[in-house]
Amino acid sequence: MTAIPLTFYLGLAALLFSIGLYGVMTHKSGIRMIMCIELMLNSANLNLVAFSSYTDTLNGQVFAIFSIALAAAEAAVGFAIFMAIYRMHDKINLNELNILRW
Amino acid sequence: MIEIPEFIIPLIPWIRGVVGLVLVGAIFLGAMGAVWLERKLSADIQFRYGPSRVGKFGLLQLVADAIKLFTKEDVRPRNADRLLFDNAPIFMMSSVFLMLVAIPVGAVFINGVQYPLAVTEMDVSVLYIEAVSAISIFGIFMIAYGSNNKYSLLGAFRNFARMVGYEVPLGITVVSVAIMTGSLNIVEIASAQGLHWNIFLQPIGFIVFFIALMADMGRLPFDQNESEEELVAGWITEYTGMRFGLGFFAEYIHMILGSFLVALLFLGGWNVPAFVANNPVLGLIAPTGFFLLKTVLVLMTIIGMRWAVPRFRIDQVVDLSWKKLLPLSLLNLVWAVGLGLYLGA
Amino acid sequence: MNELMYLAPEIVVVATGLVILLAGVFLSPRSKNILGYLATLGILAALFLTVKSFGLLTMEGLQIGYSVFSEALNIDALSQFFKLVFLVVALIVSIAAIKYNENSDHTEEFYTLMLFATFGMMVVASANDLIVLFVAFELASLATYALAGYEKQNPRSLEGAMKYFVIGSVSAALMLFGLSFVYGATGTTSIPLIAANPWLLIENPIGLVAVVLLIAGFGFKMALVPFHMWAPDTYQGSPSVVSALLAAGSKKMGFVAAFRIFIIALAALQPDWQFIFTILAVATMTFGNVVAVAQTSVKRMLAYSSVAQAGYIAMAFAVMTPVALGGGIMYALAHAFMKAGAFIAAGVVVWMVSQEKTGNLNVPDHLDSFKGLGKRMPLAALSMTVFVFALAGIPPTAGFMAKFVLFSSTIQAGMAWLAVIAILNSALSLFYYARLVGYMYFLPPEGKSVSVPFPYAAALLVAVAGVLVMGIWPEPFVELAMKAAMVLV
Amino acid sequence: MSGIIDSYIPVAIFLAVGLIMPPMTMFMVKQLSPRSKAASKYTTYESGSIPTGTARIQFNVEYYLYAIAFVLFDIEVLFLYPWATVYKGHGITSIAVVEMLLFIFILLFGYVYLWKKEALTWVK
Amino acid sequence: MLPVASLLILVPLIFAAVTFFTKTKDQAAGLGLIGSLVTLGLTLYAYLNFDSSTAAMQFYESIPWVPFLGINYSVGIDGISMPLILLNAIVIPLLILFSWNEEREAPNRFYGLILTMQAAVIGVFVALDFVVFYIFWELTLVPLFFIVNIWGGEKRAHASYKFFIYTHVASLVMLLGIFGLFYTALHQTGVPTFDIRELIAQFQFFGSGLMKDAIFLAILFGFLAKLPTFPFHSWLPDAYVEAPTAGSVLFILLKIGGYGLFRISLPMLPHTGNPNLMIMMLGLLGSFSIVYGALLALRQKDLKRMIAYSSLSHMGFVTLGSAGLVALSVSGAMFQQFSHGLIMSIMFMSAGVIQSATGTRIINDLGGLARKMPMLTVLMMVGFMASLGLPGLTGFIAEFLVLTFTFVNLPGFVLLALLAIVITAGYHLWAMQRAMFGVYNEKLGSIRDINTLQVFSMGVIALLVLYFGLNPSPVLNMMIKNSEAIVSLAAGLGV
Repeated sequence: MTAIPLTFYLGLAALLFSIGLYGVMTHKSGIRMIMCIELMLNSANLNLVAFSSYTDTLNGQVFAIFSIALAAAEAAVGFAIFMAIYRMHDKINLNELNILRW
Repeated sequence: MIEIPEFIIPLIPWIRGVVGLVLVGAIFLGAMGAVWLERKLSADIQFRYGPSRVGKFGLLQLVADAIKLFTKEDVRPRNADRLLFDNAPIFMMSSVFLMLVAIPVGAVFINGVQYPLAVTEMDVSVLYIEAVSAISIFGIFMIAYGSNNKYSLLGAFRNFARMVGYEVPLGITVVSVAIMTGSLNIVEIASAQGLHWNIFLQPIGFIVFFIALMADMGRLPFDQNESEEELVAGWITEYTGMRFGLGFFAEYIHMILGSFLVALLFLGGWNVPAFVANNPVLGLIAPTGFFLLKTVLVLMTIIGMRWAVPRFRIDQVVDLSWKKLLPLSLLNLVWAVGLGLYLGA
Repeated sequence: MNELMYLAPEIVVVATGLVILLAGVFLSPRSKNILGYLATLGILAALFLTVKSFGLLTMEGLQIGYSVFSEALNIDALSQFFKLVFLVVALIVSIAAIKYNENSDHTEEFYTLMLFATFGMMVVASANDLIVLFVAFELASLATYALAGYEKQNPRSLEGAMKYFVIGSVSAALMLFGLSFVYGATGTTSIPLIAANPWLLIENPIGLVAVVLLIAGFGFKMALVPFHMWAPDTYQGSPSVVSALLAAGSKKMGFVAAFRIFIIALAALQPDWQFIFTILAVATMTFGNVVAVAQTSVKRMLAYSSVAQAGYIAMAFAVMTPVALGGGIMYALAHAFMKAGAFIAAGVVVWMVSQEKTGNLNVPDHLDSFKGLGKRMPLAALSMTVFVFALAGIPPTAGFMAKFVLFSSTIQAGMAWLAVIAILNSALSLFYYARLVGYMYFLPPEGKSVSVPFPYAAALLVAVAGVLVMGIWPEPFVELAMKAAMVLV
Repeated sequence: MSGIIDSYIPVAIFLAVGLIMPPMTMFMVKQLSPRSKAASKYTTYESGSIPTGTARIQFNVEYYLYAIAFVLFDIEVLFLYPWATVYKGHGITSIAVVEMLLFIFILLFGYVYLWKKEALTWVK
Repeated sequence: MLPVASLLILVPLIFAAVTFFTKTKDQAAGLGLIGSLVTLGLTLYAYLNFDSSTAAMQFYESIPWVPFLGINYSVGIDGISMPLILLNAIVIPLLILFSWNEEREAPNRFYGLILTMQAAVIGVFVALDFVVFYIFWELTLVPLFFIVNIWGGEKRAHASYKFFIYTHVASLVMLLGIFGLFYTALHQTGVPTFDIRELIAQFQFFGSGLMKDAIFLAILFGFLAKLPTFPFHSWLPDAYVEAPTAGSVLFILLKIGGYGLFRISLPMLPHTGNPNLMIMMLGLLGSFSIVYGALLALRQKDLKRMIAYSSLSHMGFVTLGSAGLVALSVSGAMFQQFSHGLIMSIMFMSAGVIQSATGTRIINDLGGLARKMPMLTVLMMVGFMASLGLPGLTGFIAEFLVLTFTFVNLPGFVLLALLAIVITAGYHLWAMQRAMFGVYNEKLGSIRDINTLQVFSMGVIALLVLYFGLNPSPVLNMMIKNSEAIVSLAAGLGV
């Protein structure tokens, strides 16, 4: 087996990251936003694991495990917030929420 | 030793993979056998005859069933989501296949050296098996949602609530077992047990694992997702013919693989006393045979449970997992840690 | 066990949090009030331990730091100073929240989250490893997301929390992505080791990518200008005690993390990030002050002012002399007192409005609610006056001393133009601060006079005392800040 | 590196088979099975009565709470896996034990909290 | 020896703090009075122990404050500050007496702020460290801001914000200058210090002339804006006019701009890159202020506004006298500060009384007040005459010294300023004549003369105006040594 070049991983991660970022900026649904954020975090994990493999160090994988845990916790908090909003407004479209503005 | 030609070495994994597909056939046959076994055993428990017309002891009943499934019309409800409805079996089957690839089905001893009969060996196979076994829930949910049927969706929700409840104790008990060996490789865990089966070292862990596994497989008393009496057939209500057959089959294979896991993790796997293993003839047959025997016993226990315990209500199921099994599994973990310290010292 | 001694403040904080969490579910709703006192005690103990730990840092007159837990954490002057900042904020918030949570069912959640957030910030302050830094950063962020939406029935609180969450998570992702590049370029996550191999970063183009991503990531938390959008909404929407924690505490966490990452780890790329930070600092202070002028909601005004203040602190990155860094670090402490106090004072007014059900209930912190506050709640008005004048940099307050050190060092470094911009901004800020004071003292009151409840009063007094002590006797603080700055250079 | 990849080649083969098998089976069924068209056959099954409304119903909030609890606890288990492999034979047993017990201990706080808050009770 | 300099700050501050907590008006005013009298006592103690024969610093105290930055709490009194402290200490108790009978809301704050103001102003006068100096400098803003805004006239908000922001910006610019001074000195010597005298001494060794000019101008800007001098004066009329009477008087006592000029700018001036240019600029600004203020005062209809502009005009003499750089012209400028404080106090007090009695300040609406308010008229006459420079009163001494001795160096500007003398006399007499004499305007209804306390307080000031007009030496003697020191410095460099 020939090894897959590092740049492939980085390119994939960058692509996923960009998709996630694009999604966060364009989507108005809270759930989709959370999914996009997860995508961004996971693309970073991909980066970390790829680097870990190519630099022959383990830190990256440890980092990835921690960040997976944090991503889960983040999603939990995010869902809680969105649920609370949903109960109040019956909607989670962010562009319809605009009480606060200057 | 047989000399392996140089050019073959890079191809070995491919060969293993392709040859391993034979295993698929064997397991399929095993699953059919399990279906037969279940029907027969259930009948025996209830003092019925069970399948008896087709072939000796009704052994050909399954062939008949298969022919029926293949020739039944495939009906897709009008309101179903076509994409999900059609592709859901892929998820269920893939899950099964992916589990299968990592589970050893025995081992042969040549000159006292152990060669596990696994398609592939990986360092983290326990983790891997848990991960891919969870894929099937996607299939279940896709079926339920795609069917656009209220029973299906309710069944899937229940399935989901149950799964999330039992994955955690399952995982923790697996970890408790893994720390005894210091490895996540299921082959190592199985072979390292020797004659100190984990069931003796961690009885609580075994009970938790067994219950959680039953729940994970959706076997009675944990089949709230199907619960024929209230939800018709739960998540699979709208599936007919072979489509139903695939889902049904996947569940049965799941059950067999679960039995393998019990035997591997807690019942000492294929370990036999050294003099047996070192015997050139017995070493080839005995470990695998012993292992399969244990598996079948576990399988029969699982099947027998169906008639011994009534189905739980969903809230009871959830309570059982969160309020009993989870603390018990943590307790077992602490126990395992202490045991490890004691044995290690 | 020696290692645990150095971490005593953190352990106390987190243990208090856990105890409160459990105590809360076993206590009857009526007796939950003691949780607030418990939290306050825990924070005081941690504060005491932190102050005591300064003694450990000097041995035979030499400045020393300790690395504990396999070099994952660093106990040095910088970390201890910022722990002081976070604990001070936590103390003020915790005291004030005793009243805020008086009849709440969720007291234990509030305090636990607050203490966990504080714990996260404290660990960020001493993080010596990217993993630890990121995990602690997220711990604090997650707790504050939940706190921002603490008022589940209040659409403003939820909206603020949601914006904070979304943008905060994106920033976390950016940060993680950036950190992954740093790791990739150097092959290690240990900050000193990264710093030890500067050429790896310089030669590798992904170093620059990492800088950009990290500035964006930390910029969100620090609320620097293009990344500040969440701050006004969240600070306005959240309960005032939470706003105080966010503006005074969580923002500093962004700074200390940036100090560790940029100045220590990415020192090799200084020219790159220094330039970016200079631009951001100028934009931040100018934008924050200009927009603050137009606000009618006091909390929103304070939020923009907080944005502006972040710009001042960010000057430390732009100047990068030891004195400037010390000034920035000292400003962090001063700002903690001032901003936490100001938000608590705003919170007192919100409380008053909600008690009387008069005035603009939709925007309880509207400027109109402050009319005649000097007569209605003399203590709150006086403290608010002290805070806003301190924010404007009027002597003899903490704000003046901190600005004094920071701005003067800017001139020393030959960046007089930056100092001029900062000073002009400071003058501009006086306009909206003075307007607030005007509302409090020069307009007739629109209601009865109210006495400030004890916990609020105590919190305000702590903050006022901090502001004045730092203004009148700045010596120990300057010294500590300079010691902390020595860690960085 | 290549060892890891090698051990996953059979996985890829099996996955491919798993992906292909169901569609192939269904294709065979299509060829073999009879066809008849009746409108009522394609209605959703609802115990014989005419189906009403959509089945895409709202999630019960209870499921959500469980999902969150599951995700969090499962992630905690994630940390146990790597620990399990180093627990034995890496010469750091005492630290590994103390820290993981501490971890579980802290986890228990959250667990007890959830229990007391009745987040783990199905019907409130 | 008492640590007078510190006590002079502390005593009013402590009394102010206590006053804030009093409940009734009498308590507040009484406590304020006691506080200011104690301060007066301390000042007199300092005055009696003051050695006029030296330019050195007396009552010097110094405690390290922030050693890291070389900040010390150092205070002291010399001939520049003593008269101004004296002025403050004398006028504040009289001011409190003067306003004793006025009804106002929140008297505790009113008197507390007055005392805070006194402490801040004295703090500026005694400070010998730039940081201490700046802190008190900024602190003076706060009480005035409140006084104007709470008890001021109709447009008080506008006036107070304008004043606050305007002078705050000026102070910030000054702060920049101070930073420049500090860091350049630090660069030169390696020893951080904020000591005013030390830094001024270091100033001459700075390398670049441009740098010196920039620092000098930045600091000077702060002083000129506070003084105020012609182009930077726009906050003055609004603030003076909208302030309540006591506030206006406090503004008048706020002599910190001029003080800074003598204490800091003049010693620095000879070492700037182009001292002659600086002198020309100061002279120009001074004489221009004199003329400009006088002209504007002439066309005011509002009595108080007229007085405000006249104040601007008079402060021009301070600038002009400083620019003269002759011992006696500088002394004259200092004396002008002292005298101006006294005179303007009377004038603003009169304007305040007239407004409260008649309800208007428009000169044309008044008339013949002398019949109804004879006492006021007498005292006011003293003030007005002193203001227009009648010999025998303090105003004359100051202006005479400034004009005569500045002529030595800057004849052109003096001639310009002389023009203003005529105008000054004109508007003073014109206002006096129309407001106080002539036919009584019956629309004003029945009005009463000023009360005893007001007579007393204004009377004492008027007597002092008279006394120092006849015998300026007690004050002038204190100044002369310091003026000589300043001038000799300049002369030594051939400026």
